[in-house]
Amino acid sequence: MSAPSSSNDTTVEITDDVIDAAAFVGQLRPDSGAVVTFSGVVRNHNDGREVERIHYDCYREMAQREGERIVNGIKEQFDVRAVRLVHRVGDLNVGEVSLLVVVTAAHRGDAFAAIEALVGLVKERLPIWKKERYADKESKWL
Amino acid sequence: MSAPSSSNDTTVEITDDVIDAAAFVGQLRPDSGAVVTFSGVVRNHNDGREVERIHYDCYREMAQREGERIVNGIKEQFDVRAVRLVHRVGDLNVGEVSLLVVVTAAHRGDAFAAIEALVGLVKERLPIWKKERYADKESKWL
Amino acid sequence: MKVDVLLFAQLRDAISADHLELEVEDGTTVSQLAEELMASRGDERVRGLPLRYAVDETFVSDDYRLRDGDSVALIPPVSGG
Amino acid sequence: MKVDVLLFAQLRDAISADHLELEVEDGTTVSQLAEELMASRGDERVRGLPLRYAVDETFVSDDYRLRDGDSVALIPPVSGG
Repeated sequence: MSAPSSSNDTTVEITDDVIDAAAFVGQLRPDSGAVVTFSGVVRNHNDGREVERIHYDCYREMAQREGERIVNGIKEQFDVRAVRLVHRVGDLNVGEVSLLVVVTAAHRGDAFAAIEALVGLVKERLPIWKKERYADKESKWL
Repeated sequence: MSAPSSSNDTTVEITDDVIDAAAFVGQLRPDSGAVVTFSGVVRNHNDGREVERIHYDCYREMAQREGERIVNGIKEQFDVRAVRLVHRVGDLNVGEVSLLVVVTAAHRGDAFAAIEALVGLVKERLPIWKKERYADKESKWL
Repeated sequence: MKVDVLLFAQLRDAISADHLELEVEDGTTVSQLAEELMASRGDERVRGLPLRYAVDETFVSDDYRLRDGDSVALIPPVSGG
Repeated sequence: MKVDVLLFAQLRDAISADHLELEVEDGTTVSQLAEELMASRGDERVRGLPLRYAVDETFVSDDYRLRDGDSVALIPPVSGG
């Protein structure tokens, strides 16, 4: 995976490669009792149509910077330790992970609140666009 | 790992072995866009004391049955697909995972709501007890 | 009548047993059983400990009346997770 | 003055370019630029598409006034995650 940026236990990565969840979650420190992850997975159907694969377009430099603004904001707003985000772009197959975020905290309430806010901001602000390709060979930007 | 019980995409497991998160989360189906996990990790400190390791006692048969009642209740109450729970018992070192739960759903709001409720019920109802052993060799049931 | 009492965590430590076979009078509730046991066998580590009760691996209320052959677990505050 | 316009997703498809160098009048806002571009180069796939704008990889408001050399991205509704 390419170009991780790290400071103060926050990382953001935009990658063309398969996300290795075990490696991503594995490097956490034992000062946090609660580890919460969210994975976005490419679904095999949407709006009643059968999805074959998807393509993510991305404004890469901005996604990296906006991602850093988001995770740093979460780290400031909530009592959490690590806040990490990786988004895959390019072509993905059904069942593959497009987004993985991890939040660790001493207490689970903080971790849950922070990760919900984080995923909400990612979906609202990260300059990434999804095109679904359907079994009938049509495709559509969402 | 021993004695998983499965029905309708819910599983409960009480185990003496290290929890293999990748294997546990890996076997999910591509009909769910949102996968949320919660891990409870043994912290290296609690209440200002340095923790060396912990021991979990368990009423094993009841933990299995109560766990099944909990996950089945979550599955009924929320619009989710898979609800899975594994709790490790016995002796654990700092940094090891004691509890791992996974909830999958079509939509992330359902997954987040369900997993918070699930972890709350586990901590309220599962007949499992933690004894902390501290660096000064004292130990205490929590 | 006879019941089997299951003990865990600090109760097991205090009573030095993981289960006991006890003779109880007809009509005894689980909380009465626990009170008597705490009075006769408990120590300062467990007196006043709030307990819940399970019969046949299922939580029951404090006033559940024991039946001959019941297996009753005394459940100290749980701390899994 | 000259600005660089970055296009993504359905805008890139509709305009058949991933970026354009455009000559704009002093004082032009990002939303005016987008309106003119949609009128001249857009098609039915993108007309009426709600847009946000970024300059130097940072969101700006609709009434941000472009400066010479700005690199402005037109941001259709995002759908990452």
